[in-house]
Amino acid sequence: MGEVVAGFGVPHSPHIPEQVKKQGPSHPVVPRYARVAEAIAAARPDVLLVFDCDHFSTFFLDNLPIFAVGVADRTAGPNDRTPMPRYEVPVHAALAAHLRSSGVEAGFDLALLQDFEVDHSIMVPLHFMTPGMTIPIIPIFINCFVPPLPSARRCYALGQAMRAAVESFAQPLRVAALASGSFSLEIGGPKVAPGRRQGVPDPAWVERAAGLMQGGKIEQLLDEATTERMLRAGNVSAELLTWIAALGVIGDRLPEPMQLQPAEGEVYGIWRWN
Amino acid sequence: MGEVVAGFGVPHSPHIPEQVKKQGPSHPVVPRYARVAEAIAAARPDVLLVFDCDHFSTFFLDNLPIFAVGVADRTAGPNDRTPMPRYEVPVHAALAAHLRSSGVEAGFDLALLQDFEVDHSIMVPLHFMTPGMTIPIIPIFINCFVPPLPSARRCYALGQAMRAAVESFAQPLRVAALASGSFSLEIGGPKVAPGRRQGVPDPAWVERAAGLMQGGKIEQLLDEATTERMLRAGNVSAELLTWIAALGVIGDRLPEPMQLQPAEGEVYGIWRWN
Amino acid sequence: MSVYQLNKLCHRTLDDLEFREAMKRDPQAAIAGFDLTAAERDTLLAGDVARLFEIGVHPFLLSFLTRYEIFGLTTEVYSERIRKARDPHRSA
Amino acid sequence: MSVYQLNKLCHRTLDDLEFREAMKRDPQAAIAGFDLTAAERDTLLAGDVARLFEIGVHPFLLSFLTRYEIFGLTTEVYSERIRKARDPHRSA
Ligand SMILES: [Fe+3]
Ligand SMILES: [Fe+3]
Repeated sequence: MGEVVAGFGVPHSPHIPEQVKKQGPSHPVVPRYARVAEAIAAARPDVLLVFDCDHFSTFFLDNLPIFAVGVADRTAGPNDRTPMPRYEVPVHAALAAHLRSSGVEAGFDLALLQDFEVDHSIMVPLHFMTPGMTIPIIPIFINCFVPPLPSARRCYALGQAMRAAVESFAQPLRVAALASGSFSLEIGGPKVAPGRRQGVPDPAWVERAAGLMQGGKIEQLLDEATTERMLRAGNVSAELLTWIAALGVIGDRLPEPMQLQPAEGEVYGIWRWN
Repeated sequence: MGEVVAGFGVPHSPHIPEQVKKQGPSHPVVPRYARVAEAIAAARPDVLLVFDCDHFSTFFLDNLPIFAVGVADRTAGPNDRTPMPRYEVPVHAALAAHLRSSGVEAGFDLALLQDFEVDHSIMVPLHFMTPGMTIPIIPIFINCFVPPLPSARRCYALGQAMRAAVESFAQPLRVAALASGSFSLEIGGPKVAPGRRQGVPDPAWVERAAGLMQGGKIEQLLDEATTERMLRAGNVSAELLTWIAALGVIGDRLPEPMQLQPAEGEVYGIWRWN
Repeated sequence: MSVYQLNKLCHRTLDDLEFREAMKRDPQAAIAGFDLTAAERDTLLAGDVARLFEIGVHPFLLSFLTRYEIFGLTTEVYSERIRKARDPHRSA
Repeated sequence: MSVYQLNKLCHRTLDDLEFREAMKRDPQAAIAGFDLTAAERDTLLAGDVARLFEIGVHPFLLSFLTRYEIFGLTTEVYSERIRKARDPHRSA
């Protein structure tokens, strides 16, 4: 019987590893990631379920799944030319296969991914938080970039199905969920900042969405986080769906006080109970 | 407002085009396909929704969807070295995109397929029935080969969602569903016939499943067509799921008397009402 | 399929170093291998990213062009142009 | 991942004519490029299709080996061997 023991959420800007390399530990993201890293270490997970939006790196528009599960013994990355170290990371193939089978049985049409690498959206968080790369991961991909997107409610239900599958797994594994994504970010679209290639169009939505999580108001969050609303906060802001899926795994527990950077569109969250 | 006007189901043995080329119109499959071809012509469809199981030709195990919709202006095939003419066939991209969006909104996690060719399972039926390749198709792929498979009930519900999407499409298109697959067939597995690479392990299941369709007993069919039951009829016998999805499009109408070849594991079906 | 081709072209600019160099050296020759309409080709060569966005090129992919300053798209030029595009998801 | 590699090897036998010829000419050399365990390599070279099926190679893909009579797998040999495999879905 597997057990979900904690949940986490972080952003994943691809520029940060290089910036931190230059600037050192005085860079402001260092303590933010460190705080989550400590919580991950304290939770002692055997496996990290990583909810992720691929950035056209693992998948392209030729064959683009809505949801996919990585089922393999290991993966590597980043595969998108992000300037940072290249890592190999183990994947828990047996639990991954069980999560996928259970999900398909529960009516989630989860693509099977067996031969793949992952991009900065997984590797940047691991680089800062688990650089030893000793905790096996299971990447669960959600299409957050190419409408039609899955609804917030469906992503939450997927998380719930994954939790049930963890609990029906034969081995007594400690499993934590990790969401990776921004709440407000525009890349290359009309809402970029003047003179920039990106922008943070909607800091108020960052506070709103994080506030609903902070208050445990999940139903309200699922109502408000429509595709339309998320895309008003920026064209890659539906990365929030990774957090919503992780919340499905976590259930109605409340997070520790969240670290909010509304001006950067970013949030760091820790759910711990065990 | 699109309209579903008919439904059809056929098998797709890759050896048949070459056999018919040698033997000519006296080959027994010729009149079987011809009867369905006449019904297709009489239904005057503007678009054919083709429910198909890919045979590791369009997809491989690296990135294998449960369900996928082909959204493009055209496709071509066969892409699997089947000895037969190569064809290009138009795809109705606008309706395909609408079906996919509507399906995703209804909770079906349909992969987007934009750059693809198709194998004998689509091209053999079209070769015999619509060799002019003038009717645009929309391929809807179902994973029938690599367990976990989607349940019969979920495939039927997918068909129902596709029907609703046809009816909500802005243009007044006449749409027919075409299922492609065998009811009992083992390829390369323990149930092959002695001295052969394939076999038909379960002619009785062919009669049972076709009989339930003939009698309009869809609920009973959905109950009986478990993965376990279908795979007992042969390792590629879950191609029946393409028929079940097509039945979701067709609804509770009854077929014309079906052509059954239980010893070959095959059925030809025609649903016509308009 | 043309929009798919445009998206693919943008992606290749990130992913394929030889293609990226060809795009910098001689964009007209580099894009010849893609199945594009004449209008799409002109829009690309003009660096009209607002128009490319409006016909459906994904902005994340489009931004690869400015990352390597293809078609004269410095960050400033790119930003100024894309900010004028019609946005189906306007900020509140 | 090894079963994935075995499946891929079978698929390449259909799809890649040069590889297929190499498989006919010198199977041991041809399979060297795949990430297989020693046991998997031996099972392959022995044409033990029952065992390959039992460890999870997809039978549809496995049958490509006999289509081209790789590893001495004539249809008769293949059929005789595979019919002895443990079948999780026995006929009624
Ligand atoms: Fe991102
Ligand atoms: Fe087939």
